[in-house]
Formats: sequence, structure tokens, C-alpha cells
Amino acid sequence: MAIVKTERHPELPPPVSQTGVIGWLRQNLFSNWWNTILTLVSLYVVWEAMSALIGYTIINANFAGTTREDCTGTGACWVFIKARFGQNMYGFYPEAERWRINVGYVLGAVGLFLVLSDVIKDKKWPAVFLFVVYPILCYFLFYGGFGLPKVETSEWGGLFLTLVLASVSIFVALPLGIVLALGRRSDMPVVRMVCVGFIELIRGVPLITVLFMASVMLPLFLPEGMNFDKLIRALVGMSLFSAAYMAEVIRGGLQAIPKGQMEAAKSLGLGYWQAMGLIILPQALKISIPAIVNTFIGLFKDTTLVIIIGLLDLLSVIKSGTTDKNWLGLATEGYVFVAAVFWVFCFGMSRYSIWLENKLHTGHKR
Amino acid sequence: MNNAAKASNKQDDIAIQLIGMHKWYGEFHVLRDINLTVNRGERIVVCGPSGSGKSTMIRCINRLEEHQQGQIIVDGIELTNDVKKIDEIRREVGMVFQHFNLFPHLTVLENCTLAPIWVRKTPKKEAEATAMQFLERVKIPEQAHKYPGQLSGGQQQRVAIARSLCMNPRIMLFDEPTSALDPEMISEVLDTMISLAEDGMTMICVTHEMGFAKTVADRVIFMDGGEIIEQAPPQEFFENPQSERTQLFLSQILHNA
Amino acid sequence: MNNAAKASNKQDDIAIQLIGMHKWYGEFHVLRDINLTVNRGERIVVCGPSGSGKSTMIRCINRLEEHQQGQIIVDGIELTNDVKKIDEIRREVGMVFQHFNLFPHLTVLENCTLAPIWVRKTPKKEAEATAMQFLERVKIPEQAHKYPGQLSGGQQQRVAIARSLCMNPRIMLFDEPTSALDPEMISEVLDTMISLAEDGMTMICVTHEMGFAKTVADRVIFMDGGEIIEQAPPQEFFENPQSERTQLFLSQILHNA
Amino acid sequence: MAVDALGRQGGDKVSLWRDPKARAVFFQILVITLFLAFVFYVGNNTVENLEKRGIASGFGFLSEPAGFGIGIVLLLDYNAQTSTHGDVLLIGIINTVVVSLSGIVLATIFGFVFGVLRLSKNWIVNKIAAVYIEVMRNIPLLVQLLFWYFAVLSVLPTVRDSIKIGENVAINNRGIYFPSVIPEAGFMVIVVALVVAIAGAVFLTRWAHKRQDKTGQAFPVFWSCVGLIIGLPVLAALVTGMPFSFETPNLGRFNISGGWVLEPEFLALWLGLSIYTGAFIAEIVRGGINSVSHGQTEAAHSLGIRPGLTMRLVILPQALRVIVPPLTSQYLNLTKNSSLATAIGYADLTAIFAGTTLNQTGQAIEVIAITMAFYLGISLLISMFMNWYNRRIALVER
Amino acid sequence: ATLDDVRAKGFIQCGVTTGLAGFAAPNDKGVWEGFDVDICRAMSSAIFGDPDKVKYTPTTAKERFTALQSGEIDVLARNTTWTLSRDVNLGFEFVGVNYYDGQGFMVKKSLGVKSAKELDGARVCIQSGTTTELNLADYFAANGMKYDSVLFDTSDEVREAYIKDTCDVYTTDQSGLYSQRSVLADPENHVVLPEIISKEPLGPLVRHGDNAWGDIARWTLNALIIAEELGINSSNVDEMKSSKNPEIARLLGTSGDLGSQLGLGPEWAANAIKQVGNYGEIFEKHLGAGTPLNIARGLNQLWSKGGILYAPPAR
Ligand SMILES: Nc1ncnc2c1ncn2[C@@H]1O[C@H](COP(=O)(O)OP(=O)(O)OP(=O)(O)O)[C@@H](O)[C@H]1O
Ligand SMILES: Nc1ncnc2c1ncn2[C@@H]1O[C@H](COP(=O)(O)OP(=O)(O)OP(=O)(O)O)[C@@H](O)[C@H]1O
Ligand SMILES: [Mg+2]
Ligand SMILES: [Mg+2]
Repeated sequence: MAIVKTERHPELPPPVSQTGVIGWLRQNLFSNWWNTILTLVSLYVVWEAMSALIGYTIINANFAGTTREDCTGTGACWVFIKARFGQNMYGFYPEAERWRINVGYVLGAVGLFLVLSDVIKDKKWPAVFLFVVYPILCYFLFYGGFGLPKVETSEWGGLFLTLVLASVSIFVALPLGIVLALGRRSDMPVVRMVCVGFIELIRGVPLITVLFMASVMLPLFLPEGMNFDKLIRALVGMSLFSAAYMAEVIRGGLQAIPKGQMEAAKSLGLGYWQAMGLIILPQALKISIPAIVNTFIGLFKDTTLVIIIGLLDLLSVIKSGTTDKNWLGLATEGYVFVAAVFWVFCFGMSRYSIWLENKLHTGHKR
Repeated sequence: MNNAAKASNKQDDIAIQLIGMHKWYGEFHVLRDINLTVNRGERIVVCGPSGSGKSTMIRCINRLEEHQQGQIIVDGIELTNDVKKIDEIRREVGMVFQHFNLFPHLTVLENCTLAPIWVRKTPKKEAEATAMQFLERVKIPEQAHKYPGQLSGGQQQRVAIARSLCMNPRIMLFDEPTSALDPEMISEVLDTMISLAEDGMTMICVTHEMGFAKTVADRVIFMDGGEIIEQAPPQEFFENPQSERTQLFLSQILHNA
Repeated sequence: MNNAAKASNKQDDIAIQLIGMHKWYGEFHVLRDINLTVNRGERIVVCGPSGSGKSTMIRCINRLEEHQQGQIIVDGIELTNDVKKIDEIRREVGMVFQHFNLFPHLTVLENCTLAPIWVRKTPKKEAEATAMQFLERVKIPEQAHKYPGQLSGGQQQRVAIARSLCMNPRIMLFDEPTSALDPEMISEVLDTMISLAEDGMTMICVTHEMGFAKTVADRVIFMDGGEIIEQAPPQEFFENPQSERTQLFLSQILHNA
Repeated sequence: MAVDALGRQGGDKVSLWRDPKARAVFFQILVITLFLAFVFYVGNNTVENLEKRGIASGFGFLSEPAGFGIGIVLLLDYNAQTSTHGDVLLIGIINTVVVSLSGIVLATIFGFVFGVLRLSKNWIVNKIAAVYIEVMRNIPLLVQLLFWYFAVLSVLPTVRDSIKIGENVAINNRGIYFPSVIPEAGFMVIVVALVVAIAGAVFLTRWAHKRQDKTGQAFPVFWSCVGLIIGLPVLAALVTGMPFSFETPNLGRFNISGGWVLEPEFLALWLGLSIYTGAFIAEIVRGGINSVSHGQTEAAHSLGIRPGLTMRLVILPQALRVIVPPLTSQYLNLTKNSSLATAIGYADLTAIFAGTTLNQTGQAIEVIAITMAFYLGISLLISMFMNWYNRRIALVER
Repeated sequence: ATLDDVRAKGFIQCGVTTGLAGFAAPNDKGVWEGFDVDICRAMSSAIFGDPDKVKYTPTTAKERFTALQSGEIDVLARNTTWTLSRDVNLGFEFVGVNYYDGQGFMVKKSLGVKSAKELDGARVCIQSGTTTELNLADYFAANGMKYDSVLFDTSDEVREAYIKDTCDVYTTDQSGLYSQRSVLADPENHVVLPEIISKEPLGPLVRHGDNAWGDIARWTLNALIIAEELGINSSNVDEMKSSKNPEIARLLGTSGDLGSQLGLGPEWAANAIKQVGNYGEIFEKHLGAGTPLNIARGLNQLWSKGGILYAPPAR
């Protein structure tokens, strides 16, 4: 009655229609007539777009030369970017002192690499370097002191200023965001209300109004004679703005930590701050890293708005270039260049955050 | 295909037929040369170690997965890429999943009437009456207006069974219907299935509930490594397994139980 | 408060005392007039239907919840709003939770040394030595450098016990320590608890493991609706329950088992 | 410390400092004091500064004549000589709302289309959507707006070389021109017909629903409604003999005049906002649909429900719960981002009120306060709506 | 007071435009130069004896008043029209006029427009937050014409839009039009129409209330004009110090105490003239025939030579 199979059936390769190029094409591009049409239309669109794009940016573009007259091609005139490259990167920072910025970049890159990558297991010292030593170092390096000549912040500009704005704001926004997030979850109604009020107020208004306030109205609020550098005011505005967003991100992380963690910590005798610092925050921050990186990306893009208060970040330097008498009519090149620079940074960060998310995810599954 | 046509079918007593069926996931040969004939009214239990392809096989039967070689004939209709045939077969075949897969945004009653209304174009009143009938049959008419999230696992699984039955399928497939349930809930679901079986429904059931297999199965099928290794009536299967692998498998699960 | 002082205490043999204790959650009167005295070295098992307030009662003892009326005196110290006293009591009382609540971002060893280092200010070396001792005691010294996520449920719960022990508590509270575990893991945790009990630790344990209660409990306490209904030594409790509700409860759990 | 536990009822007075409740109260008093001190400090400085600098304060300026021209005025009559700064505020709000709403509509369309394409099994379609999303999300909006306005729209031909579509639609770097409709006597009939058609559509939908309940037969509601809403007014127009005329755009000395026009400032802002926000919405849509477990699709399929219906009846209702909250905050972002209009000359609230009016009157505090209050108000409204919606659709759990 | 603040911090915070060739614009090195800039430099010379103790805040037309009100800048030298409401209502003090201007229109030659009266229906690009906006509305209304306005924050953007033919007409003060035309790629293809539709006395301004500071600004400007009247320029100022002309002696601080009346050193005017130049020099250097702007002195000639430039006597 029983039917028994004794011989093992061999493992066969799948039919050709399933694998290899043909299988892939069949499954991904031509699985039915509707898909086939979609594929063909898309291919056409891609072809058109790519040929226009490559034609404009590479084939018909001009790379060599130094003046407007060298732009003879029908495509982009990259000479424009090249000729003003120094300004685009450093603003009016004195040429003789630009090495200082480059040193800062290198140190920052090394620090970031050590902290973010997996090369070193114990992140304590790199982190101390990056978050404590480096900022102080940069202050003197960029601004002057210890024998380095002073460079006024009004001379800072270009990509350099963009990076300064972005990194300082995030550096301030993170701790402030943590405080606000804890405040918003506090049991004390007054503290909670103040934090909620601040967060919602800031999140409810456009950044440019905040910047506008910081840049021109702040002195009205201060006693006469008390005044800050324009850059500092922009930094304060951006930091407060991103702190509010950061607070919400971190609150999300805090909410994801089960209540039991706090209870366990308490039952072991840890106080509120010990439990927060040793147990809750490390976990909450870890799971919110991807979201924090996303906030950072948003912040980084928002630095372009300082153009509205007259700081010479990358976009405004390029923009003033496009209105330079010698380079009129090259707005497209300028904007494409700015777009490309921002894209590289932001896309890099978003990839990093995805990589991290996957890493944390598998780590969690262990 | 109406019933008259079906009656004239010479294979009328065959509900499902798999002939030399193969399936690959990418490079991985997951089902190898499956041959199986299920007669109308037959109750079949499929068991085998994890990863042996049990779920894949029954999912091929209502085309939740595509097979690449061989034939699958359900109710006289061969499964091909033809959308119409797939629809026809899916209406004939009900399926119950391990994780119930109830629609959480609809009430129990709406879960049950959704397909009849939209697929069979049954008037709502009628569909609801039928649904209540089946909900009574699985003994939870009083839960009709709750949402799935408000029910226990066992109740949810019974709703899932009722939902399938509302489409009047001629064949039911079960994929480990009790393995996500707490022990005290398993029996209520098994009872429902047993009562179905007693009504003569054609059933293929992937399960490790050996008690159930012994009670209702006409045939037990043992799969391993993507192949059907052994088929036998339950008493023969449990008492006198032929293949080594079957013996090993049985010794494990009986030891655990 | 040093030991000499404690020795001079006339109530030295009383570990925990609840006197006319009431607690409300908002409007809901969850604990009503709880009176309980636990002697030093006594092992108490608390049982009762779900929602009867068992967890709430023991969580009040180390002030994870606040009580609103009556007194709780632990180790001679009355629980008030005084932060210092709360801290003192929490150091004396260890607690083990149903869901372990290990710190997933720290290794097993770090979990165990965290509180000694930060609360007791023990030097790290010393704390680690103590921790290893207790990990050996719960029979998982080899897991010291793994993360909790890499351990099985039973192992995790044993780490949680070791973690509590590292603070040298004089009293241990357990809140259903085995109910989130798979059956095969329950016994390893119970064994650990039994060995603790044999060493004379004062214990209050919420559990439905009646076997455990019979083996080690000095007294079984039955709660229902926020009240202590019955207290008795285990054999008396199981064989001859006095109150009706206790009888009903026992009949249910013994039936299920 | 020997404690006589039984003999004591209250317990000794806990020193305030060690009582967490007392500490909390103390801390809160501290916070509120600091907060008030800060507010007072800032307020005091401001008042002092205003006084010292002789800046008038108050909202009287809102009723003073504005005296400047505004490029885009909708709904209201505006006259540089007689209209007041209050009117400017109103126009700014209207323009902001108009560009935000139309941006929201278009961004939602972009978002849903690309979000669904991003899930397509067709590799190349999928990748095109991915490229759109990744490119647009990672470039600052301001750069995109400037690019659209200064690099793309200005590449369009000049007025005299307009691209013509048919006789009456012209596209050039001053915008897109359409003929406008001038109602004549009897035009009301068409309006009435439209109203009737809409009412009919509502009725038809209800009827179709009932009929399906009764007979099980589905009715092609969507297409019949579209037909009804378009057909009936057209029919009315034909019957009444076209009681309207077109004013066609004509090339004047400088500009095309007459007809309706979409200004390039509006176009750039509208497209820029929509394309940018659309990329974010696409990701949200994709996430939402992905969040519905595959088991739901399988269950629906195994019940014989076709893919299209499965999407409509099973997947989307569940995905929407996940999509709507982040979607709303994208709408909010779009509205706030419309303030970048000021960079490309669109007359929104920030540009004309927080710009020109502020400048003409010099009342920075009042103007900025009103502007912020407007955006804040919108934000609060939307979050209230969001909370309400979330509560309404939360899945019922045990 | 502002003077003390300025002395204490060691520089003047000077508000300028975000860039208007000839009036204020950073050169390739990022150093601000121009006609308006030199007013601030002259003040710096008068106060510190060094023209470079100035920090510049580029402001858009919109921001400028708020910046001055709030104390962000000490003086605004930025082609700003002196009007009653600005003087009174906004709380400022205009210290004089350094450039007499009037609003005009620029169009492309190819349009064949000869007069502003022909501009009915045109699309006009303007910088927002200027008197230009108001004059424009008035002028078109007065002549029964219609227009379409497009507003931009900075003059660069206005020019960009004009070049791109987004609008037909570029309107601003004539000086600005000349300045903007000078930086076009094809200046010869654009005409500035003859009509001047408004009076635009442009001058530096300070906050109301600090009269001492206002005096310094006012008299620095006046000193530059008087110097031109008296024939004192940057190259002969040192010789002139020994001049017998009492007017010159008072101005250059060799006799009298005008400097200390202002709270400055005796050499205040001499320094300004020496380091920055007299009014005529400044004008020629940035706007005159030798520059791309090529603006004639016109109204801005001394009163004695047919213009209306007239400084009160320094005594
Ligand atoms: N979508 C898929 N892609 C690739 N491999 C798959 C996929 N689904 C299943 N498999 C693999 O196919 C094999 C058979 O899977 P199947 O789910 O049919 O096993 P099963 O017998 O039902 O096991 P279980 O008892 O665990 O449910 C397994 O090795 C599984 O890993
Ligand atoms: N934070 C809370 N707020 C309001 N009510 C609560 C809270 N925690 C618990 N309760 C309620 O208090 C009652 C007692 O809860 P408790 O957790 O002590 O019961 P239990 O006896 O431990 O039950 P179980 O066996 O289910 O753990 C229950 O009715 C519960 O719903
Ligand atoms: Mg399976
Ligand atoms: Mg409990």
C-alpha cells in the first residue's frame, strides 16, 4: 500500500528560461506584454535622458581654458567652475592660509573614519578626539590664535562655510536634542510643557524665518552693545532648528526602549541619570542613528538657506559667480555643480545610514 | 466549467494531480519530480522536516508559487500562466495559513464576505447570511462584528477557515494551521478541521499533529529534501514506516511529543 | 546602617512587613489592605489569577510602584518618599522580572558588574571577580562575554538572577520568572532558584509553578481582586484550601497542567 | 537607627531635599522662573531697544496703504494706491495657500506614481523611479528652485518666439498662456449643469453601492462619474448655444495679454516643490505598501481576489495607516518650504509681507510674529488633523 | 553711545548692498570697493586714522532697515533714498546726500521704446523693499498704464531676470541702471530711457537718537565735499595743511577744534581726505568716465559748477 521512493532525485539546474541573462530578462523586463511596453518606453526615456545629460556634461562640454572665451562647445562650460574653484571651495579665505582648512579636513576625515568605520573596535579615543579635541583644534585652526593669523568669519565662504555650518549645527543640536527629548518625556508637567512648546514652535515655522530672526532681529532682543558674529547667529539659528527635529528623532528612539529596562536599572539601585546615561540613552541613540543621519542630511541641505541672510556658502558663492560680468549666462553650470556637490555628500550619508541600519539590524537579530 | 461538464469528465474523481512537477527558487531545486494524485474527498496529511518543501508544494497548487516543469491539474484545469485559469482554480481551492492572514482592517464578518461579494458577485445580504452560517459552523458567530485583533489566536484561525469556506471551495489546503497557536487553542482548531473532514471535503493538510493525522487522514505523505519519500495510510505510516528517513523523522517527533 | 545596628534591632528577624497597605491606579483600587510579614530566610510563593495584583504588590516592595496608604517596611527601613531610603532598600532587594530585562547593549559580564561599579563603587576587578562567581553559581560562566541576545531564554533568566545577586541583596523578589520561557528551559531556572532557597535567601516569588511551591516554599499566599485571600504552608494550601476562590483557582491550574 | 515600625503611623518628616516629589516641584519652579526671567529679559531689552531707536510698535500699519505693486494677485482686488498692508498680508496668505495646495496635489501624484513604480517588478522602471527619488531627495530645494527658474524656464523661448500649441495656447519664458472664458448671458445654465452633475455623481456612487449590496454586480462608478461631470456641462453648453466666449491671449507690444497665464515664478515654485516633495512621498508610499505583510496579498490571492482589487481592498487601506502620518508631515514641510518663493520672485507671504511690507514699515517684530503665527497655525491645524485621523484609523487590538 | 562702541570694538560695522558695481561690491580678492563703501572708509579714517577699520555687512534691500534698527550695523551706506517716513517713522537719521539720483527705466534697444510713456502692459523687474516699488506704482497709475511686477531680493537676481527676458523693463535708480548696464555682456544693446520719475536723494543713514554719531557721519561726508570745493585732494592734503586759507586750516585741523567738537582727533578730515580722497576723486574713481559705468557728474556736480552738491560750512 505504501509508496516509497528510495532513490534520491538529483539536484538539477533550473531550466534555462529561469536563469542567466535570458531568465533575468524574461522575469525582470518582459514578463508580460504590459511589462514589455513599459520596458521599451523606459529604455527610450533613459536613452534620451542619458544622451542629453552626457552630451551636456561631458561630450559637448569645455574643460580647458581660463576665460569665458574658452567656452566654445554647446554643452556645459566647466571652465567657469574651474576658474573660480578657489572661491567656490574657500570663499574669500586668504589664499596663503587655505592650508589650514585642508589640514582641518584631513584631521576631520581621519577622525570620522575611525569613529564610523569598523577598523577600530574601541571607539573611545577616536570619539574623544573627534568630539572634544577636534572642535577646539578647528576653532584655532580656522579662526586663528597660537601664532596663526586671524581670519575673520566674514571671509569664510564656499564649501568650507557650508561644512562648518552643517557640522557645528549637528554637533550642538545632538546634545540639545537629547535634553529636549528627555524633557518632553519628563514626569514634570512644567518641564514637559516648556520642551513641547519649544519643539513645536520651531518645527512649525520655516527655517528662513528663524534665520531671519537670528540674523537681523537678535540684536533687538539683547542689551545694547551686546552683539555676536553673524556666523555665530546663523549657527545658533540652525542649531536650535535642528535640535527641535533631533529631539523628535531621539524621542522615537527612547520610546522604542521597553519600560522594563528602566525598571531593571532602578531595581538594581541605579539613579535616574545613571540609568539614562548607562542603559537607556546608549540603546536609544543606537537605534536612532539612521534617523539622526537623515536629520543631518536635511540640515546639510538647509545650509543653503543662509544665502538669505547673506552668508557666502557654496550656493551663494556660485550664484554670485553666475552674475559675475565675466561669466554671465552660466547659471546652469553653476547650479548643476552645486547640485552635484550636495548630492555626493547627501547620497553618501544616506548610503551610510542604510549600511548602518542593516548592520544594526543583523546585530539585533543575533 | 459547470458541474454538468465536470460530471462528464472522465477524471471526475480526481481532485488534484501533480505530474513530474519541479520547482526552483533561483538556483535552488526546491521541489523535485513531485507526483501526487488526490482523489475527490480524500484527506491527505503532509509531513516532513522543516525546509523539505511542504509549504512550497501546496502553495504551488493554488499558484501562490509558480512551478517550472511538469503539470499541476486541479479540478480538471491545468495550471498555466493563463490568468483566467488561475482565477478559476483559486475559487475552487481554499487555503488556510499558519499565521491566519486575516485582514486586520475589516471585521470578522467583512473578512468573510469580502471575496464572495467582489469575486463571486454575491449580493451582500446573501454573502452575510452564508458567512454567519460558516461562522456558526466554526462556533464563533458572536464574534462576527469584532476585529481580528480582538480575537485569540484559535478564534482567528477559525475565522480564517470560515473565510475560506465562504467561497465554497471544493478543495481545502492547510499550511500548518495550528503551529502558531498556544496549546490550549490547538484543539479547537483541530476540532473544526475534523468536522470539515467528516463532511467529505477534499483536504491537503501540512501538519505535525500526529493525532489529527491518525484520526482523519486517508493518506500521510512524507517529504524530505524536496521529494515525496513515502506515502501510506496513517496506521501503516506510523507503525511501519518503510524508508529510513521516515523512521528517523518519526522517532524525533514522537520523542518530543 | 551596619550589621551591628541591625543585630540590635528587636525585629531583626523580620525582613519585610506590609501593614494595611493600599494602592490605586488612578481610580482603580488595585491593592486593598495588604498585611504581610516575611521573616528573614523565609521563602514565600505568591499565586492567584491574572490581574489579582501580585506583580503590583511585589513591585511596591522595591518602590517600582508607589503605594498610597499603609506602611511598607523593608529590612527595618520604612519606604517613604525619601530618595535615600529608597536607594538603600533597592540595594538590599534584588528583583527578577518575567522578561529578564537584561541590558542588550552590554555583555553578560557587564550586565552583572554595572550596578556594583556604579552604585556600590566597587573596583572593576573586584566586581568582575564577584560576577564570575555568581555566573558560575548559575552555571553559565562560559557565556560571560556574550551579549544577552545570543543566549537562550533560560540562560538569560539565569543571568538576570546572577545580576541581582551581584548586589548582595538580602531579599530577592521574583515576578513570574519562568512564564516567558519554553518548557525545556523552565527547569534550569527553577533549579537555580531552589539552590538559592537552600542557601537561606529571603525570597518572595510570584509563580504558578506548583512543583516549585511544594518543594521550597515556607508559605503560599493566594491573592485575588487585590487582596490576600489565604496564606498557608504549601501542603496545607494544596491539600486543604480553605477559601472557595482558592479551591476554584487550584482546580483550574491543576486541571490545565 | 532603630526603627519602631509598628508603633509609628506617619513616619518621620522626610527632609524636603530627599523627597523626589519636593525636588520635582522645586526643579519645576526653577525652570519656570528661568523661563519667565528669560522672557522678561528679552522683552525688556526689546522694549528698551525699540524705545531708544524710536521704532513705533503696534499693528496700526496693517491699515495703512501699501503703495507698491504685487505681481500675482488672486481672488482679491488689489490696487497699489488704495490697498493696505493688511491686504498685502491677505494676498500673501492666499498666494502661499494656493501654491501649497497645488504643490500638495502634484507632489502626491508624483509620490504615488513613483512610489508604486519603485515597487514595480520591471527592473528598469524600478531603477528609473529609484534614480528620481535618490537624485531629488539629496539636492537642496533652494538649488532646485533656482535651477528651475534661472536655468530651465529661462531657456524657453522669448515672448515673440513662443511655442504655440494650437492657436491659443502659448508657452514662453513669461509663462504658459491659455484662453480665458468670458461668461455671457445664460452661462449660469452651465454652472447649474455642473452642480447637478456633481450631485448626480454622488447619488450614482451611492446607488451603485446599494446595487452591489443587493445584486452583487459592481458598477463602473469612476468612469461614469467622470463622464457625467464632463458630459452634462458640455451638453448644457451645446444646448444653450455656447453662452460664453474665449478671450484669447494676444501678443501686445511687450507681452501676451488677455487670457489666463501661469507665471514662471509660480511654475518654478510649484514644480520645484512638487518634484522635491514627491520624492519623499514616493519613499513613504513604498514603505507603506511594503509594511503590509506579504501574507495579506497571498491570503487575498488565495481567495481569488485579483491583484488590482487586492491592492484596493486589502493593501491600500492598511498601507494608508502607515502612509498618512508621514505624508501629512511632508505636506507640512511643503507648505513651510513654499517660503523659499522669496528667492525666485513669487509673491508669497514671506516675499511680500515679511519682505516688502516689513521693509516699507520697518515693523520687524510685528511682521515676523504674524508670519510665524501663520505658519505655526497651519502646522498646528495639520497636526491636530493628523492626531484625529490616527485615532480614527488605529487598528483595533485586544 | 555708538562712537564708544565703535572705538571699543575697533571697527565700524557698515551696511552695504549685496553687490552693485561701482557703489559697493567685493573685488576678486573679496575686498569691498565702491562709492558707498568709501563713505564708510572715510568715517573709519576720521575715527581711527585708518580707512580699513571697517567690517561690511551685505544687506538686501529688505534687510537693511531691520539691520540698522537692531544695531546689527552702525551705519548704512547703501544707495538708500531719503524719505520722510524712513526718516521719521522707521527711526533713522539721514546724514546727508552723497548721490542725487532719480528712478529710471532700462529696456532692450530691440523693443524700439523711446519713452517711459510707451511702457503700458510691460513686465517690470524690481528689487523688493525699495522706494522704486512705490514710485513705479505711482507713475503707472498717474499715466493710466498697467504693468506686471516681478520682485527679487537682490539686484543681481533682477539683472539676471532682465537678461533672461523674464521681464521687459528694469527699473531702479538711474545710477543703478548705469551700474547694471555696465556689467551686461552687451551694454550697447540696452537703453536707459530719458524719463526720471522720482527724486532719489541717496545718502548714508544712522539710527535716530544718537546725534553724536550722526554728526560724525554727516560731517565726514560734508568734509569730503568741502575738500573738493577747496581743492584739497588726497595728494595735496599734506601741503595744504600749511595753507593760509583759514577755511582749509580749520578743516584740516591746523587751527580750531572742529575735531574735538565731534569727539575725534584734529586730523579727522585730513585723514579722510588723504586716505580716501575728496568727493570728486571718489566719484571719478568708482563711477566716472574712466570706469565701465561712465556716469556724468550731472546733479552731483558742486553747486559752484552747475550741480546741486552743497555742503554747509565747516566752522
Ligand atoms: N521565496 C523563497 N526564495 C528562496 N528560497 C525559498 C523561498 N521560500 C522558501 N525557500 C526555501 O525552500 C525550501 C522549502 O521551503 P518550504 O517553506 O516549502 O519548507 P517547509 O517544508 O514548509 O518547511 P517548514 O516546516 O519550516 O514550514 C527551504 O529551504 C526554504 O529555505
Ligand atoms: N500602570 C498601570 N495602570 C493602570 N492599571 C494597571 C497598571 N498596571 C497594572 N494595572 C492593573 O492592575 C491590576 C493588577 O495588575 P498586576 O500586574 O499586579 O496583576 P498580576 O496579578 O501580576 O497579573 P498577571 O498574572 O497577569 O501578571 C490589573 O487589573 C491591571 O490591569
Ligand atoms: Mg512551511
Ligand atoms: Mg504580573
